[in-house]
Amino acid sequence: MTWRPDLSVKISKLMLKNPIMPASGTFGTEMSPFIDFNRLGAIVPKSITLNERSGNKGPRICEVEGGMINSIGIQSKGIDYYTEHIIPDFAKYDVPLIASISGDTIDEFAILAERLTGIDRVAGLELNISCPNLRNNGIAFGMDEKTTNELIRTVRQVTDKPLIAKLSPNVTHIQDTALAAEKGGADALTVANTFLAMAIDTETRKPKIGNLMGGFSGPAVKPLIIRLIFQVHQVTSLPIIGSGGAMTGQDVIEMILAGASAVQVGTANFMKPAAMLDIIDEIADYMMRHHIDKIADLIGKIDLE
Amino acid sequence: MTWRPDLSVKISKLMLKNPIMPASGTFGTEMSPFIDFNRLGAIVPKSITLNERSGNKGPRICEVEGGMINSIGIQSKGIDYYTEHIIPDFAKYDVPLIASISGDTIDEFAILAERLTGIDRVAGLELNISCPNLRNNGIAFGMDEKTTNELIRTVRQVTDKPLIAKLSPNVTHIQDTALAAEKGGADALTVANTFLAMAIDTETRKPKIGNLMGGFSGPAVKPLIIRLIFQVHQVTSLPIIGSGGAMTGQDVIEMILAGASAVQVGTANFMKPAAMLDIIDEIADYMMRHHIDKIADLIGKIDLE
Amino acid sequence: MKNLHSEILFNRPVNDRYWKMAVDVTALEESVRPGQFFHIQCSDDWRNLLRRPFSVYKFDRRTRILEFLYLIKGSGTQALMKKRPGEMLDMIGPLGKPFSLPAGDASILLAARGVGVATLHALAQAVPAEGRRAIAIVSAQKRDDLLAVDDLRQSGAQVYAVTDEDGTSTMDQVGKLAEMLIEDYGISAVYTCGSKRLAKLMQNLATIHNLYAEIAMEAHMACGLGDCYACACPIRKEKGIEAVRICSEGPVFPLRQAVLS
Amino acid sequence: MKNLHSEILFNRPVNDRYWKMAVDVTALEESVRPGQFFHIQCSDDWRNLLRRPFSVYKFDRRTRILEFLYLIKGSGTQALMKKRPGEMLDMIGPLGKPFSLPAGDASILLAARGVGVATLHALAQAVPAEGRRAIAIVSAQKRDDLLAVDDLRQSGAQVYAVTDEDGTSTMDQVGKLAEMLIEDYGISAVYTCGSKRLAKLMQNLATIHNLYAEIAMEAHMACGLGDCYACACPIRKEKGIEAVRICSEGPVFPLRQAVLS
Ligand SMILES: Cc1cc2nc3c(=O)[nH]c(=O)nc-3n(C[C@H](O)[C@H](O)[C@H](O)COP(=O)(O)OP(=O)(O)OC[C@H]3O[C@@H](n4cnc5c(N)ncnc54)[C@H](O)[C@@H]3O)c2cc1C
Ligand SMILES: Cc1cc2nc3c(=O)[nH]c(=O)nc-3n(C[C@H](O)[C@H](O)[C@H](O)COP(=O)(O)OP(=O)(O)OC[C@H]3O[C@@H](n4cnc5c(N)ncnc54)[C@H](O)[C@@H]3O)c2cc1C
Ligand SMILES: Cc1cc2nc3c(=O)[nH]c(=O)nc-3n(C[C@H](O)[C@H](O)[C@H](O)COP(=O)(O)O)c2cc1C
Ligand SMILES: Cc1cc2nc3c(=O)[nH]c(=O)nc-3n(C[C@H](O)[C@H](O)[C@H](O)COP(=O)(O)O)c2cc1C
Ligand code: FES
Ligand code: FES
Repeated sequence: MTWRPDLSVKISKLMLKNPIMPASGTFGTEMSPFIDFNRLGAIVPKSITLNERSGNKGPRICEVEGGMINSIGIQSKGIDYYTEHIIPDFAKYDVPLIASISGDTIDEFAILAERLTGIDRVAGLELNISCPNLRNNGIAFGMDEKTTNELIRTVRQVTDKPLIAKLSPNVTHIQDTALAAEKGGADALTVANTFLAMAIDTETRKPKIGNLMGGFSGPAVKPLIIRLIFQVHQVTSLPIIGSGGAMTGQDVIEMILAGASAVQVGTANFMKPAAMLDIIDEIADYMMRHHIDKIADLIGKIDLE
Repeated sequence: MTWRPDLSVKISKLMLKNPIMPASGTFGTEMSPFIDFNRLGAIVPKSITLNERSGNKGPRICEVEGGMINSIGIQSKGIDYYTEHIIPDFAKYDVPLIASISGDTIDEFAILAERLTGIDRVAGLELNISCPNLRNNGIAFGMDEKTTNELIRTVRQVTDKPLIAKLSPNVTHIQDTALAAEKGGADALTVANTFLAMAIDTETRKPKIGNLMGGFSGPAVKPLIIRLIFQVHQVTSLPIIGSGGAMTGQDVIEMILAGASAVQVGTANFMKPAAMLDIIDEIADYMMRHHIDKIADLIGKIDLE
Repeated sequence: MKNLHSEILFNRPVNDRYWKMAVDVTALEESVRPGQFFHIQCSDDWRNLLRRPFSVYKFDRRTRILEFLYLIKGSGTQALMKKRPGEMLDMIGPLGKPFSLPAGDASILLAARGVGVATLHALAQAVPAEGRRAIAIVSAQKRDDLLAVDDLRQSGAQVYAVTDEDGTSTMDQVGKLAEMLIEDYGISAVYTCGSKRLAKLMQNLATIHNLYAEIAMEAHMACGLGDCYACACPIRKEKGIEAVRICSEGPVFPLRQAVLS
Repeated sequence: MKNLHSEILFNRPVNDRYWKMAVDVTALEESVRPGQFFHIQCSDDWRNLLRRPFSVYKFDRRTRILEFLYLIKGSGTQALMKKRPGEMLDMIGPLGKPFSLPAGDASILLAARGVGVATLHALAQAVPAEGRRAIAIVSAQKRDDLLAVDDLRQSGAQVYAVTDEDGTSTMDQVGKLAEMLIEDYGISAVYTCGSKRLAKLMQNLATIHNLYAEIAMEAHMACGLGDCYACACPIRKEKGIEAVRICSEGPVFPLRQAVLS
């Protein structure tokens, strides 16, 4: 009668009660009046940097058809504040906490990873290697296989926490960076960060983003992300976390069929603060309608005849 | 009183009465009941191949949020039919005809270019180097700088017609392929072809495109195309033809501000067969409202302070 | 062929899955023929960017009122359902090649399944004026889905309704029924739409009984005009199998040309 | 703070660029204070994915009717304009830090330009209950845009309207007018919204006259809650200039902290 489908999935050593987690940068404690955090598969707070950063100049976001462009610039209070305030804030929830870390150099990533490894409440690390960095002329680490490999290898040496590499979609062959991350020791891959994009206000002729370019997210990018997830799933058996354009339970199912084991929800949170809970319910409905017992059985199960 | 702004632009040796032309594959003679072809800046028929090709299996298109995915597979009757029927069909219009050519090998491109060079009515050639080819494991010529350079260099040797290279957007650094095309002898660049994408029907679990993946076009891709046009415009002084997501006159102005000299309209034709004429009118309205005499003065004029 | 903005006269449910809509097409000079379709903008939301093709269900030459019968399938038809009388419908048409009738005044057989009946209804409606009679086999999953049966009868057609629910719609049963009708009514032509299995059956019967036969085909469309080759499907031609455009070379094809496997 | 689906009571033009909308917020238990805003889903079209922030224009504690005054600017407000009474408005709020008043019962000065008056009107409406009086300088390009002047007067405010059209709105003139009002009415606090130049002027006057002063700021927002840092703008703090979130740390800030260059 009250049979409920099994939504649990495994990402490396992490057991998630369902595949839904927030995308880094789109989620925080201020959402607690709208959503019971205990119902989520995991919690991913905003990316943290070693030192305090004030972020980019405004406008930091603009709306485009079917999505938005952001260039927040990882405004952050630094790792001390993070370990003293952010982690304890989330510690009360019975949900694995995945810390997203970001840095301008490989060393910064390693220092952050080392510091967070000492903290029990941190269940895993997501490496945001897909945002522009200072060292390499504005090019993200994740746009180059060698750098990706070196970065993950370095971080791998200082931590035994599950390492999730968040890949950049702005590449010719994502398979190459995916394999570079795998060889470097990543335990899972997030596919992917935002797409580099730009918009111009035709009335003022000024860029709509203060920082000129930014990352494109929202429903418009989903067909690109489905393709990227599928391509990555074909070359590696690492678990994949889909990220980009998930607005409904159906979008999540599509990502899972393409090869994702879990899915991050970002832009949808801005439209509807309770979006993640609705999505979890829609997944369960879909499973019941299709008589699917375990969501894990659907991973990569696109029917190619 | 009846002052009309000057919409003319130059693409290499081609003088266009306005910046609007159809995107290859989305336009044909069947649109003539809806649109006066003489009002267009140029005409670009569907890409032609050397031999007859039957195209890909269906479904060849699917709708996605804010756009569509297509995988037509360049169904074509071959070059003989093209020179005997398609070119004469368009010859009656007083508009430069740009022939889009496509091939599986560099030689095929060269043979096609040579044959079309003998035809006066062909004003220029657009090289569709951005569709997957057989030689290189499904990778488009335009995804690799060396191949791009070699292809254009080879074609350049057999023709003196203006050569327009249609770049692939599915690359890490479009600047590299743009420069490779320029060095190969291209006279202009189309930025860009469609984005590799995929969609899955969650009810049947089957891919929505018979050929699994296809090219993503429509309003959703505009923020990516604006960024690509801007990046290409920064590294080369070759004229750029924007292609991707132009639905309104405002979209065209945005592309021109980013660096485009002309703009191709594709998906919009399917929504509104007279879309290109409406767009031309909207451009003129914008210019009058902003007291802009010549559209050419706006090219690349984004205000970066 | 025109891009029309036609006033919606009514738009109402037929049952819980099907709707009927009527529009005023006085702005259209040309005739609208059975088998043709209109390419319709269901909403201006960019979730439904592309137009959707819908067959002529009914056309009144005198009042120039055009009707569609449509199945609520996805986001486009869900949006269509929300249109109110008095609103304008953006549509391109009439498009495509219509059905044709062989010479003579013999009766014709229509074999439709599901919403395929929408296309064939227009034909049933047209034949009495040619002094002929239409006999229709209408197949559906459930009795509730037996669409247009009353409309068909009103147009003078003789209707045989079969359903999965009643266990009367197996290919075996429909084959026997059709054989009987072909003989009893001296059928000279068969028309089919809406099911591959049904089409295969009719293809066989048409060969055996040497009947003129046509099929109305479906494919996802972009332009609807013949320019983009989005809708191309395999069809058996003299030279072998070719990919032809359903929108402009069809949607109606000789049934023997249909590739049904 | 709640995600409400509130019934629209009316939605009508004030002039050709501005509209007023009222919604029923009986579902909301908490109080709604001047300076706060609601984050509103203008349509479910994916051309307007993000919510838009609108200030409380008027709030009736008894009837729990909430009003907004809004400028038709782009696609979001164009969609908002099309909503009909009886439809539901999806909004999150009340959000943000409200205005605060210094102790005492001295009059306060409001200096607004354009739609900035929407935010300050809520304050004008609230002060009489505190036994104070609001004096308002309302600046606009054209006389037709002099918004809310009647509403302000009805709320008991003394209104000075200036326009570019009349040549009465230069910073020089407004400065002199404000100086006069500050002295004549014994103003203890200034509130401003809608123009950087006006804010700068008030910043100077507040320093000179040692007045309590606040500004309501604007920024593009995504979450509206304080989670995403989309809306962060530079603000002068003790330690120097910091990027603070307009949505949750503002939109109301001490005027001296505003970075106005
Ligand atoms: C020539 C022709 C005549 C038709 N006549 C009728 C009719 O009279 N009544 C009726 O109910 N249906 C008819 N159809 C099918 C109708 O076009 C689809 O049911 C409709 O497009 C579904 O749109 P949707 O957004 O509701 O569904 P979705 O499944 O959400 O559509 C997604 C996309 O797929 C396309 N698509 C989905 N199914 C079909 C289909 N069967 N054929 C073509 N494109 C499809 C849609 O156009 C859209 O682009 C006809 C199809 C063709 C080709
Ligand atoms: C705290 C606050 C209170 C506000 N109160 C009011 C009010 O009471 N009445 C009123 O008319 N306007 C108010 N605004 C401005 C209002 O939010 C914008 O005019 C509105 O978002 C424009 O949306 P649009 O789609 O019509 O315009 P577009 O220019 O098409 O909007 C495009 C995008 O830019 C954003 N945007 C554009 N202008 C602004 C702006 N000034 N502030 C923030 N985001 C903007 C939009 O939200 C949208 O995401 C307020 C803004 C803030 C920050
Ligand atoms: C406002 C905003 C801020 C973001 N900040 C971060 C960040 O700090 N670190 C990160 O790895 N990704 C960041 N992202 C990317 C998201 O985590 C996510 O990968 C992306 O938005 C795609 O998912 P969506 O389409 O569901 O939004 C941000 C995205 C947005 C919209
Ligand atoms: C149905 C369809 C067919 C296309 N065929 C071709 C083609 O044959 N050759 C080519 O170079 N580009 C082709 N394209 C790409 C378009 O020319 C254009 O670059 C792309 O659609 C982006 O523009 P849009 O967003 O305005 O549609 C095709 C696009 C579509 C939608
Ligand atoms: S839909 Fe374009 S050719 Fe048929
Ligand atoms: S809008 Fe998200 S923090 Fe202010």
